[in-house]
Amino acid sequence: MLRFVVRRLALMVPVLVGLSILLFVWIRALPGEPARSMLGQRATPEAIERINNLYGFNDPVLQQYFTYVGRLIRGDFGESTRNGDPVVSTFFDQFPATIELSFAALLFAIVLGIPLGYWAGRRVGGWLDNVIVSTSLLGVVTPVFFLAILLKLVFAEYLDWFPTSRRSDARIEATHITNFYVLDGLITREWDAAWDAIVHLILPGIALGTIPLAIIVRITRAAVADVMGEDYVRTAYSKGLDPAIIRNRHVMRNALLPVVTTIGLQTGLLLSGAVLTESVFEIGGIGRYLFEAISQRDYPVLQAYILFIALIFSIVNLLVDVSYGVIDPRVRVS
Amino acid sequence: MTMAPPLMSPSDPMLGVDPEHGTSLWRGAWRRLRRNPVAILGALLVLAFVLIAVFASALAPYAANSREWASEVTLTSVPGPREGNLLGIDRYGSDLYSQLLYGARQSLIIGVVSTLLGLVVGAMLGILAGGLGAKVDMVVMRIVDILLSIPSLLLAVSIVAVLGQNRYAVMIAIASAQVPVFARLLRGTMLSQARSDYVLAATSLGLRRRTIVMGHVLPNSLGPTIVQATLNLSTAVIEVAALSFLGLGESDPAVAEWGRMLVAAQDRFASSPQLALWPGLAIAVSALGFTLLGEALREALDPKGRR
Amino acid sequence: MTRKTLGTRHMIGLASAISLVALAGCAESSRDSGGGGDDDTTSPSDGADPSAGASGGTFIFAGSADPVTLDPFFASDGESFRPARQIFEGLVGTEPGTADPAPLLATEWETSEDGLSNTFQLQDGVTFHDGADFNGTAACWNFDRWYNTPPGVGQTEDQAYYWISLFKGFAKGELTDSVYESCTVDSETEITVKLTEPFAGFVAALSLPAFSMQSPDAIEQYGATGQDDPSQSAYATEHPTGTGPFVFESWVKEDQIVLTRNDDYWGEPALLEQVQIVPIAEPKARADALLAGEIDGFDLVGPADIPRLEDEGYQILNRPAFNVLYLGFNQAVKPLDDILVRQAIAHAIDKDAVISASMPEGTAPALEFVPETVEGYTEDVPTYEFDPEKAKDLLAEAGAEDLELEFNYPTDVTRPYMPSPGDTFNAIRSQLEAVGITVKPSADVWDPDYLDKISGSKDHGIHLLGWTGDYNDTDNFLGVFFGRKSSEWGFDNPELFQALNDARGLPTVEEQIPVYEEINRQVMEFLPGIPLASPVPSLGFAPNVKGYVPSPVQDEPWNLVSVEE
Amino acid sequence: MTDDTIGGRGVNAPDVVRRDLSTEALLTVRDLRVEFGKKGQRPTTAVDEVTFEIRRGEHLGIVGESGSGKSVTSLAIMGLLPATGVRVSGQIMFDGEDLLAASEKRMRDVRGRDIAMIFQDPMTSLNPVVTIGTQISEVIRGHRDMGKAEANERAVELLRKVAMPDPGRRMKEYPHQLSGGMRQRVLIAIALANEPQLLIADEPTTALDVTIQAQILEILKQVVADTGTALIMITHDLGVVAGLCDSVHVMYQGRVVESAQRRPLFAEPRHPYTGGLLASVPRLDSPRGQPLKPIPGSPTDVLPWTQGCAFTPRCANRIDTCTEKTPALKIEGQRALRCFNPLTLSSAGGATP
Repeated sequence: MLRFVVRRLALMVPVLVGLSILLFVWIRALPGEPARSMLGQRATPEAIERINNLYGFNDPVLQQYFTYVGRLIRGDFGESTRNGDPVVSTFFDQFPATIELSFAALLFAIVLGIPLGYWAGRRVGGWLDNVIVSTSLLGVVTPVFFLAILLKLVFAEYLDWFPTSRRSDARIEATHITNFYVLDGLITREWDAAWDAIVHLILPGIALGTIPLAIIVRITRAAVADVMGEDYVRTAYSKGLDPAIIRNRHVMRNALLPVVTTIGLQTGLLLSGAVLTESVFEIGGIGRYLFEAISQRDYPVLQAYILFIALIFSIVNLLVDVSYGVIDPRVRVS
Repeated sequence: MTMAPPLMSPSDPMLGVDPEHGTSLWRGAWRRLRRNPVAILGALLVLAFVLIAVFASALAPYAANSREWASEVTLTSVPGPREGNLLGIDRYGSDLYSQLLYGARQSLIIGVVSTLLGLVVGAMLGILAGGLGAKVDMVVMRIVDILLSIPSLLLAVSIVAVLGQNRYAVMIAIASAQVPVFARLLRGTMLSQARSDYVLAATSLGLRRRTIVMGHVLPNSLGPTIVQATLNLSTAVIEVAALSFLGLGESDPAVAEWGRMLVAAQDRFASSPQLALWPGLAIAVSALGFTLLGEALREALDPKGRR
Repeated sequence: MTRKTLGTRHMIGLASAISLVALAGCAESSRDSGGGGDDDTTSPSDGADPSAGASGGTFIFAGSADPVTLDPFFASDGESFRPARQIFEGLVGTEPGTADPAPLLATEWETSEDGLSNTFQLQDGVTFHDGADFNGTAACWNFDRWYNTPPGVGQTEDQAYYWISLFKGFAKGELTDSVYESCTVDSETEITVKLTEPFAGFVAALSLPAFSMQSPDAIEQYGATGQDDPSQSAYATEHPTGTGPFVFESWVKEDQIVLTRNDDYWGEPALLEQVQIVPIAEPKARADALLAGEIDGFDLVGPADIPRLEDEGYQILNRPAFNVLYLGFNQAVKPLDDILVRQAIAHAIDKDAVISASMPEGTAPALEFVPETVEGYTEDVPTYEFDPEKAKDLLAEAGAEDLELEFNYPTDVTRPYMPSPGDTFNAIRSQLEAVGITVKPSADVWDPDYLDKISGSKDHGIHLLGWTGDYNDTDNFLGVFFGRKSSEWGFDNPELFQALNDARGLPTVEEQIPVYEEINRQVMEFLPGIPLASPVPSLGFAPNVKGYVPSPVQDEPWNLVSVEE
Repeated sequence: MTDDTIGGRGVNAPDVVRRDLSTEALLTVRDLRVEFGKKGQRPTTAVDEVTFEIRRGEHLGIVGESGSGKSVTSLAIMGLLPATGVRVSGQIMFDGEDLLAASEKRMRDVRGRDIAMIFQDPMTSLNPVVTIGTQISEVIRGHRDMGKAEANERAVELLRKVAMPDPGRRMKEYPHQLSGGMRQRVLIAIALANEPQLLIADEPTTALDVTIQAQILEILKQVVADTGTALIMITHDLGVVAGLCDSVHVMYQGRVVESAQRRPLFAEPRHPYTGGLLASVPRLDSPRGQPLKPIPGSPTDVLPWTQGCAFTPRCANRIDTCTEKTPALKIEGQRALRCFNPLTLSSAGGATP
């Protein structure tokens, strides 16, 4: 297992190096310059020139790349060109917001998706199956931001059940340690702050979680339908076991294999969705920040963030493979 | 001890190459499709969508992007449904109903072109990877890995940033997100087909690799590809809207494009919800059509529902 | 010559601005009550006694973005200045509700005849939040700090924008040709600032938050050293220390800034116990948050949200417009270099229709490239009435009947002067098409693509752009637009460039006014673009918020604001 | 144990005189009929008119090709047919109780405790992600109030009984670590875990290597004999039946075509299908060079039973009557036969088992 992990981590290196080169070239191929973006309407040709000289944007791309790599090796990811914030610290300021949101979305998708998928998959073609599958399809075809806006309109504005935006209520005093607001509330025992953070996560979590929910429902359904037809399930039934044992030990433990992979594959999807959800709900996470970084040519932020994301993506995939081994003994040995 | 009598069903895979495998697969799929209400609903939605897109100019009471009633639109109010304007006026002063119909055309064109583009490029990568041996496979798949590790929407955003705001940029941006999907799919099916018994049989018959790939492997990869393409059409329709939401897309704000109409209606959601609801519904329904059809196709082509 | 107040000419505009203020509690200028004996405070008759408002409580205000830095010297954006207005004060403030300079930490000032020397009398008994005294030494320390900003990122327009654009240079570095010469401490309550050349806008410029007085002790303790980015020092993110009515408490990035009442404030102490500033990017989301009771007020109300808020009994306050939106012509593109074509377009445009389609109610059409509240504004400029027939004739005369124009506009942005660019584009496009011009829409994301295309390339046709003034200075409008050859306008008019350059060098505002009026006439004759309107930016408040006084330059200290139970 | 009140419907209770336990029927299947079909569609009959009984300790063989309905019959006894799309009628009396009328909860008690089943494919019949130990002990603990440790001990003992090498270690292993023969031993251990009164073995050796088949059969024979369990052996392999069963039922297309004690059946098959099956089995005692005679055609060449004898299309003995009416199962002495034109002794490839 350890060797497997190490090997996989080693395989990540060429991908990340390749990505860093590709990114570097690609980002610099974007028309428009960071200097213009930094200065906005106040830009004069002289001011742009001075910024380009100061930040080295005028140097040959290759030289810029080596400077960049040189700084990377010293652990320096640079500063945002927009506000001068060190990229790493901004990332750790914002990443918790996105993680929290993605976690809420996944939680929603998993907690609801697996039972729904199980019920649908137990009797494929039954009315319950039809209801569940068509509802989940509706979730897939509704644009994320449209769903987010609708949810906000109905549940935050008309019904006033949930807050309209942001991560926390400014009126509630909260101490922030990790920037995971729910966690912070729990650590500091500021229960009202923790609850407030949870309440703020519900609508965005649902909006972002709907597509993963639909996907998890469909995968679980297919997997359960498959497993239900397996001989070992028949064996389990022939043993006269408790239905809960059959469901958990014999059906779900096998059906979970493809589901786990699917959940792992949601990372990219969640991040794309986070760009939109964070915009609608005014959450200061990396999704929206990255979008702004692209539109404003924030080279250091783009380079570092996309690398971080690729790294996280790879690590999640690795975790998926490892968890595969935990669930499936056949993988564990080979 | 006695031997078992040779009781073997004709469907038994051990019987080896089934010459009619391909055609019977499609015939069976067609039979299953015709009987599947989901497929019929999906097909009807798609058909309606395509017909509206093709005959938009005949169906719509007014010209596209006419902005005929622009003078009646203020920053805070938009005329609602009334005589002559079934659904009211859009925020740029055109007939909302007509704009919705013309919007189908935009969505269809963007969806089809971007999916075809993604398919062609993705297929080329996938065939390179799946058909040309381990080294090529390794390199191509690493590239695909890299593409996959960038969130697709951000990739699309950066492509529009390079190519500027126009229809073609949007198409290429959406296609780019589809390339890795198709590449993986084709590579996967090609590799699994390549290991299958009938290819083994064909190889043992001394057929050339290219003949096998072109004659056997590709046709058999077709099913999953068509399924994926149908599903991607629905993603494309939604993705156009997402790009519009981020302010990227057609240059003309008044143009009949659902995503754009939906996004433009956002700030008037409270006062004129119809401006957002109709295009939102149009996006969802057309995407639903493609999704239903794609899902039904998937089930028809692979009745066991395995992936 | 001592100038404490400006002429009464502004009272008309001012009164109209104030009359828009729906608040009951916008009383006298808070800051003057501590001393100085000014008698020209502008209190509307319906003003209630501010102290009648509830004392204490929290006020939550939403801006559109997180600040970049809390050290205002290294900032140039409104969102960074918003907390700075509460924490810091400069030598010079503004008359409430106007852009005109007024005493603040300096009680009075005197400018020498040659305009090169300015003497400021300082407010006595003022302390910084860290307990240090504000006096002549501290004031000059601040001037010296600005002038001695070390070379590096701190010397770019990205950070020390206002210093560079107004004072031109530093002690060391690439830019050494400075307008600033020295600051001398005459006494604990008097300083003299010497300039190297006349600068009529000097005193008005000091009302910019960038030139706020900051605590020397705090900066020496927490400020940046060496090559470090001064805008991100510990001082600029965790310890901003000024003399204002509120004391910095905490800043959680992308979430909230918390300020608490300065109980030792030298002026009228704040009614509020605490204020919070939170970023909410979308105008509609800010309105939603206000309606849901999550915030008490917010800046930059989207025009479409105004009826919704008013219907629910929320207050909309309008800032006196201090901006201008224009349709620019790129004369590098034929036939826009033909004055007849430009005039034809001017006649084709119905400004009132454009305003009703895309700007908040109460927005007046613009006659020229400066708003009414700025020096040098005159109604006596050439105008081009809406007349499509005349437009067609002019086009025919110019031989441009089949005119096809690229029309650039930005997406994904709202600016105070451009609340809804897509709608503005659409309205103008329709009008242009009505006179037979073919319009080719070209949209770009505002920053940097659009700005890049308009100001950085020749590749554009007619375009929407505008400007919000920083302080009351005509050069801050006309000079920015037409002070030099630029790819935005694509023309070379040395005469105009020279006139603007000369006007800027005049030692006093009085001398400048007639010159700028003449330049305004000249510009409208030349017609480099069409000034469209000065849209009024609005603020939204909960019904129980009292005492907020909008200012055209956003000089809005919150010490008199209260939130009733 | 009999309980007339439960199985009251249709059971000729007065006939059941309390006799010696060994001669009393443990399981009686009467007129079993299983139909598959979705709502609104015409159902297809998988099993029809199946009647047989088995006494305690008896070994009964059900023989037929795939699709003959023998597995459906066994699933019907276990109550494992899907709940929807299937209609089961007739009667399955087990120990005096009609299983078809029993609740699902009651059936759970019966399954694995009173009736156990061994399935055909040991490769797929074990859950790949659960240890062998758990898969055995869960059936013990599911039916008895037994602690984990005790159940594990019992599981090891069971593994030892089915001649599993190193049973202690196997407990912690997963199915993929075991060979096919070992897995089938595990399945036998599972089936016998609660010493059921009836064991149904559905083709238990078909999927195994020929060399292993004999071993497994031997183990099965052994443990069944040790526990006195009644056994229903379902197979297409007459060779398996020959070595194991007391009586044999031959099924074709869902119906029993011939039933008899083992010896008479092998010695004198009367139904042409039985004869065909026997002729297609290679035999050590047949003369050299004599070719095997497979049954012509395939099981898909059928006539619906409603229109005549389903075997007609493949039958060498067919006469016109065969396609005119449906043959009934007639009892002739010790034998039941469903044929209009049965084989005579001379024409049948009779044999001694």
